[in-house]
Amino acid sequence: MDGFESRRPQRIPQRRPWSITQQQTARGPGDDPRIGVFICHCGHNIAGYLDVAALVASARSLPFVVLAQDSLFTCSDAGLNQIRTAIAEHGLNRVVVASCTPRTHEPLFQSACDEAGLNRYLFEFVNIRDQCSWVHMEDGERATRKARDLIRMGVARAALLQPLTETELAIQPAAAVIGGGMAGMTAAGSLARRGFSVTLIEREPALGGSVRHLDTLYPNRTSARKLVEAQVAAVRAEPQIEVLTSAEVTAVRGSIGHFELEVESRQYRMKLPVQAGVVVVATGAEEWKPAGMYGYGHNPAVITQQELEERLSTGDLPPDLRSVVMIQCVGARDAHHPYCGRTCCLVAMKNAMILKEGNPACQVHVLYRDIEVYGTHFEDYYAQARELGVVFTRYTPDRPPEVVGDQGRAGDKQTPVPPGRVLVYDELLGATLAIPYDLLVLSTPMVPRPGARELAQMLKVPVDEHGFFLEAHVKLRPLDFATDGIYLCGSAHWPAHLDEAIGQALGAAARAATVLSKEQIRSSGIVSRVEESLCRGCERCATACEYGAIEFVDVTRSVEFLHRPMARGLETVHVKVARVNPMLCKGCGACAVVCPTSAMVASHFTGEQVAAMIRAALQAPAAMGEDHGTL
Amino acid sequence: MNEVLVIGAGIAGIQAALDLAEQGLRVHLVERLPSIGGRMAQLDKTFPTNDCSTCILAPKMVDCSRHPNIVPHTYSEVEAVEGEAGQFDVRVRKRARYVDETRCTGCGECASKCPRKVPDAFNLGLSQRRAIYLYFPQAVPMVMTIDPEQCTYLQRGKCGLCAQVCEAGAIDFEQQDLLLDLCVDAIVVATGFDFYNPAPLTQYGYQRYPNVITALEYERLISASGPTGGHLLRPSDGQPAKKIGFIQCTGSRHVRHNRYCSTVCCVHAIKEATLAWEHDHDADSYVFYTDLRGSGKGFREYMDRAGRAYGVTYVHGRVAQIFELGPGSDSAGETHKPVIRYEDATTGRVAEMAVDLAVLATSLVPAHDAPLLAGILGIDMDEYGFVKTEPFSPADTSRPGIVACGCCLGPADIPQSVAQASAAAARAAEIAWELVRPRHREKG
Amino acid sequence: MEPFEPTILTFACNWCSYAGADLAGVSRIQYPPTTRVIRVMCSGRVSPVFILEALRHGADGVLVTGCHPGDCHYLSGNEKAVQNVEMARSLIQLLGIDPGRLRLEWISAAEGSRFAQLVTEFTDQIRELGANPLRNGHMGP
Amino acid sequence: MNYQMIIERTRAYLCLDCGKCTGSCPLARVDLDYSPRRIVERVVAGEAEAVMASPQLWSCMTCGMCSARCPSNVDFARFIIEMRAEAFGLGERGIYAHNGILQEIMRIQTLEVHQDRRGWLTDDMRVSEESDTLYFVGCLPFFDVVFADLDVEATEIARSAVRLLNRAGIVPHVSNDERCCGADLLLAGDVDSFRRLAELNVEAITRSGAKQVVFTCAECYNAFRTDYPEYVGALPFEVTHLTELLAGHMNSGDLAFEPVPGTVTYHDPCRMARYLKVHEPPRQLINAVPQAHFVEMEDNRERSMCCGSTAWVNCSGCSKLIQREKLAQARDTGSRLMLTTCPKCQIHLRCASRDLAPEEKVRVEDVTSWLGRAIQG
Repeated sequence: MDGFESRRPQRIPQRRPWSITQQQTARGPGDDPRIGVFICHCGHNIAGYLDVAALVASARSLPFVVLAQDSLFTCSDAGLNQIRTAIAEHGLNRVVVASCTPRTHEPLFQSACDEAGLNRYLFEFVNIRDQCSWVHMEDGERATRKARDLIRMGVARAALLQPLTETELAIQPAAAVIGGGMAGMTAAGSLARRGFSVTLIEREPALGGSVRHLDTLYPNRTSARKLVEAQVAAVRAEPQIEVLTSAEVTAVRGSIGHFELEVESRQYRMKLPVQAGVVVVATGAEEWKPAGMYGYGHNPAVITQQELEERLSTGDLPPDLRSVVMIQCVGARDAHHPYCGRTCCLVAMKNAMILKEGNPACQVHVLYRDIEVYGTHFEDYYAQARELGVVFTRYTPDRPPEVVGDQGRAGDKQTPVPPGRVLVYDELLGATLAIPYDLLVLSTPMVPRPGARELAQMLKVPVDEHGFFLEAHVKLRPLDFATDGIYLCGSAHWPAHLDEAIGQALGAAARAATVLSKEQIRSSGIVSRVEESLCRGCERCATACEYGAIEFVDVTRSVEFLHRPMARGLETVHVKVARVNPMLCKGCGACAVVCPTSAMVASHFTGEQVAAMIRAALQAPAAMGEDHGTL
Repeated sequence: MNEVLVIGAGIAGIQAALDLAEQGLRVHLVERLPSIGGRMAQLDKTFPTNDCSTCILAPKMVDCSRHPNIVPHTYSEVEAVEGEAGQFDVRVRKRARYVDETRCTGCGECASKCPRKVPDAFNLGLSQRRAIYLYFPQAVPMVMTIDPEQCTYLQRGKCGLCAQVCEAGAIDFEQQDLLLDLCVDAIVVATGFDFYNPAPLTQYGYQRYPNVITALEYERLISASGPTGGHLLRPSDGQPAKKIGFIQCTGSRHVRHNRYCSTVCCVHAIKEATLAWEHDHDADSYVFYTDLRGSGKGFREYMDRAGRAYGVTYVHGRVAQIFELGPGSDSAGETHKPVIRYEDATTGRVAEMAVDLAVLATSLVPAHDAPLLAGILGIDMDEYGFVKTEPFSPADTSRPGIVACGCCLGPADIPQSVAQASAAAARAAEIAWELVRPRHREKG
Repeated sequence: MEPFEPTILTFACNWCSYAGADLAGVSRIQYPPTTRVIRVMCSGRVSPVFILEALRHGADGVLVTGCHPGDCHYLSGNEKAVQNVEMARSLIQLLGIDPGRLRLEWISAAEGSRFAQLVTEFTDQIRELGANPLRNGHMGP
Repeated sequence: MNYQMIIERTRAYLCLDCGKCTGSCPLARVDLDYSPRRIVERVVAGEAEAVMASPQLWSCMTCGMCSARCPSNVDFARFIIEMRAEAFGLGERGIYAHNGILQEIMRIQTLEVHQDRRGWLTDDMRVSEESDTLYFVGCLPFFDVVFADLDVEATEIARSAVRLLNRAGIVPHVSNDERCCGADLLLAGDVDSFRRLAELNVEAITRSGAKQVVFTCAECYNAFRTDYPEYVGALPFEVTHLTELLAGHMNSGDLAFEPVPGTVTYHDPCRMARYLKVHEPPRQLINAVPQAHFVEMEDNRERSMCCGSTAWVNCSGCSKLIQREKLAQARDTGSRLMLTTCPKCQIHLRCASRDLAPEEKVRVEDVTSWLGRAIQG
């Protein structure tokens, strides 16, 4: 034996057998609720402040309560046994425990119900410790009165609880990865190594994405071409990966477990269906072109970093460059794009160092606002660049650099022209520098690829105000979309260094694998459901739903109608009704609030259940003929 | 079923464990402290959304503790690792809590009776706890721990009040450390970081001046669940702090301390300044920076907004020194007021600013026992003492089968750590899967 | 005569505010036993009807609590709560019920003391207003 | 309960099983399981409990088409209302639309409230507490809040009503003390709440000294004229619909309308069409507006089809089909503006129109607010 089980604590956290699928229990309520109430002393924690005997007596007098008991620790094995036994012996079909907080202990008691054959959603928790005995230690009498009200509320709700089903859905163990750059290839590779089949969809004729346009990569001057080639070879060699190049997603149907993508292949000149259980978005980003800024577009000596990169890789640069000026934050942190481009500082440093190493006599000036190199290695990289003699000059946005003279010195080697200069006010120096340039390189931020918005609409996932894909949660779900089954990595999310993009791609693969690893997934029972006959198809619920969990389907109804063609007798009309995908619904209940006809029901927190609690809370105890105990 | 060890249960370790467990792997989650949660549990809010840290972390902690595929080993440490990918033999020491985890309900009755008060490490010594304590209110597991160094009974055999009041009978003075032998396919290292102790930077007067505190101490002060109930009070006199100076790069980007950039401090300071404003709209904050760095998603907009609307002023210039207002100074009656001296870079002249509170953005440094753990795991560390990885292979350490994520790799913010954690989970799962795919693995 | 003891119905979202109320307990922060908490998954679930229903049945105050703006576990549920509570507020104003009996507050999972303080403060506020006049002559289901 | 009483009061025992009611019922056309005849027959046959437990009990819109056409003069609408009252006593409820918020608003008004409901009045309007004429506003201020998403412009009806009354030389009293008329509660089985509201209203109006009460809402008007006398006794004041009152002023010359060009049609609300049989006054007023081209719908006056939903219960996909039909009838007139005299018909039909394709949309407006624009120029 591996001793695994034996080492596990027995009570909290609550444990279930290793099998992830839990036992479904069919037993629901009978005709009439038979409620058992179990009141916990929690040692001194409750019993030390509240009159538990009085609580038991008053609970016993409540409607539908057939049993009320107390115990020293309801969460102990003895306490749980007491519940299990009582369910069997007294034919309980609802269980109420009054003790601590559902946030930590609800699953424990739900499991006890499960084990005794009672659907776990027929359990109701009443918090008389954290929100009662512990906060009213000085006034046991009023605290007991409050606890009695809370128990009455719990019992009132319990009487209306319904057994809920946790829907199971078989998962198609395949992934579709959209975007065949480094991120997409990495994600596809990881999923394939995990044993899942992957369709990798790339718009361009070749895999590799934006890294294909680069020369070398920081921080170690890896050849971009070699890295891409190696990755492409690995992807091509992986039998589990099907690569579709010159292919674009044109439609997406389905949801987690069963997506169907329609992919238009220019290669095969046809639309191919791609089936997948999950989708990974890795469509990348591209360099923004600063048309009209600093002479870009009409002055051939003004280029972008990516254009410099291409020239470096083709060797298409004059050998006698004497002065190169790089301007950072062109179109970033300004009215064009309010954000920082994240990668541009390092790109500039790397290219500056290459220029400097190739020709130490060449002056390289980097005009920056803030040097965005964070972490360990990048900061060193910055130091290296300074060491090599790259000059960093800070400018402020209210006095941006200015280009005078229309042409760089390298513009025409035969006939010298008056040199172009970049004027920059160095705030830290308190002076304006005039820096001659042969080549002016503009560092611009990455922007979303064209088509990103359309893809987002197809997938029904959001993009942010800049057009980058918007993750489910900025802090804790950076690689997920709010809609389950769709994941995100690389610069499609936000400009990323290659290292980061690769890490995110692996991460997105892991997130996707959490779904694909299961033969089936199980929803919570607490999901909204639709009473179809009441649904008017107005779509207010879908507007309220953040998770894309509600879709509308056409159903046909036979009607004796309609209007003009009176004599036609029975005819069929199409009406739109809402359907809730229990795999996507998170049970927040927002849809039920906006539904005009009560067609949408927020299970486990229905209007009736809440109303019953409200009434029970405010009911004068005397009116109920309830036993007051000693109060 | 294949098993994986995750070392460290901060947000990175928790995420890695959940991603692995959800892929059907069994996870042993080892945490040195009495509760999972890590550094994030000490934070009040998180940038750039000002999300309440506990609100978003606690559900993940609970998920972790309830997951049928995860066994948390809290108050435990890895002592030895042998073998290779697919067959690591790991020894874990589960330290004695002197409290039976299966009985304790975390009610705290014992702590209320315990006579021994000691500084509370979770609150960085800003408040006191007892010798028997809950690590923090939302601790998972919600069980008490006895500090053997401080417990009068364990030290001198007297007292035992806790055992007397515990109705669950959970106190066990006889409890011994437990040694667990695990066999795992892969190991995820997520041991996080420590904050640099700024004492060597004597020019900032940390610990000499009461109103010079670190950013993490500030975090506890402003946290609603912290020692002052979320009121930003000066340690010297308990008066509200109205003017706050944030001293960036305390120990970072400094060749004699830590030459790297600690990545999170700029936005972190701005968040703390924003919180000061949220608590008190009259509060003014000054952030003294070298470069104002914030290239993460939404960070720059966050910084700009703070500067525009939340009373935050950015001052370019690394602080040279902090003084205290002396007795003979202009503001009579004001004692312990830190005075920040810096070069006003726009004029090139030295300037001084008196503040109520000076907050040091101390570097993120490798965990103090990182070298020890590196030895146990047999993995290479980089020149800064963080776990070493190769470019473009961000999760893999030098030893096959061992992967890493979070701040043990170097300073990272929360979303980076979470993404890295998922990446490490992917690599660990690949390793475990590689072993079952050929289906020739022998029984161990 | 005993001083007027208000009854306050509190709706608390599962993720932040209910956790905040629990934290008040774990921290043993004392507050008046005037409130009865109804847990819902999200403050956005609190339909205006719940609020009116509570007032009709005699609640002296209704406190709706949720995650701070931007913190909602369900992304925008607390924004929906703002709209719903505003609708309820407009209606009770028309009905001549003092809008001071209804409050919407954000309480995070770390704000145990804030929960306690709010209940204390709201209790005092309701004591000022006196008992809900709808308590007199209640009828209907 | 002795269901025999209900059967007798509504003459249900005379049912010939002819099915004229079902054939006339707008609901039965879209809900093929619904048959007024069968409901009556089941109760007559002694299966009242089954009917009480059935959701169908709450689906009837009480539009009265069946009763109007029944060869035996069985009052089916009343039969349903009385059965609902019985079912209500047993704890049965219809499915409340809008989560029951309107029922809450109504029931709160049975209690000790001091409403503040006159915020819609503007300075140009003349009102007087001393007036002999009380304008009964009904739920309009509440509708503006509850149906903000539909932009129902409910209080615009009230503003127009006061302006029109002023123009006709009447300075009405608008009271904070009025309560909901309670009709929707009565129709949903809650007789006790209805009776209480009726008592409170009669008491408040009597106290105000008003001799005449004017309504813009067909439902309120019908409640006062038909139901109040039955439940709380003869009223010590006159009641009239604004359109009736204004139509009476037409010849006096103090009501002259500015031109409002365009084609309009008119939807007779069930209460006006079949309960009170007030057909002509709204039409006279519409026709008095220069350049307004009035076209009748195929089904008008006593044939007018219901707006699809009543009493804020059991609104459903079937309601929407009925509403779609109603809107289609309106489009057939060539008009894209359908006037009515019931603010609830306006809400229900606007709700349905909201979901139609742009080319199918029909604007639904109260005659009162439309006329209000005709006097403002």
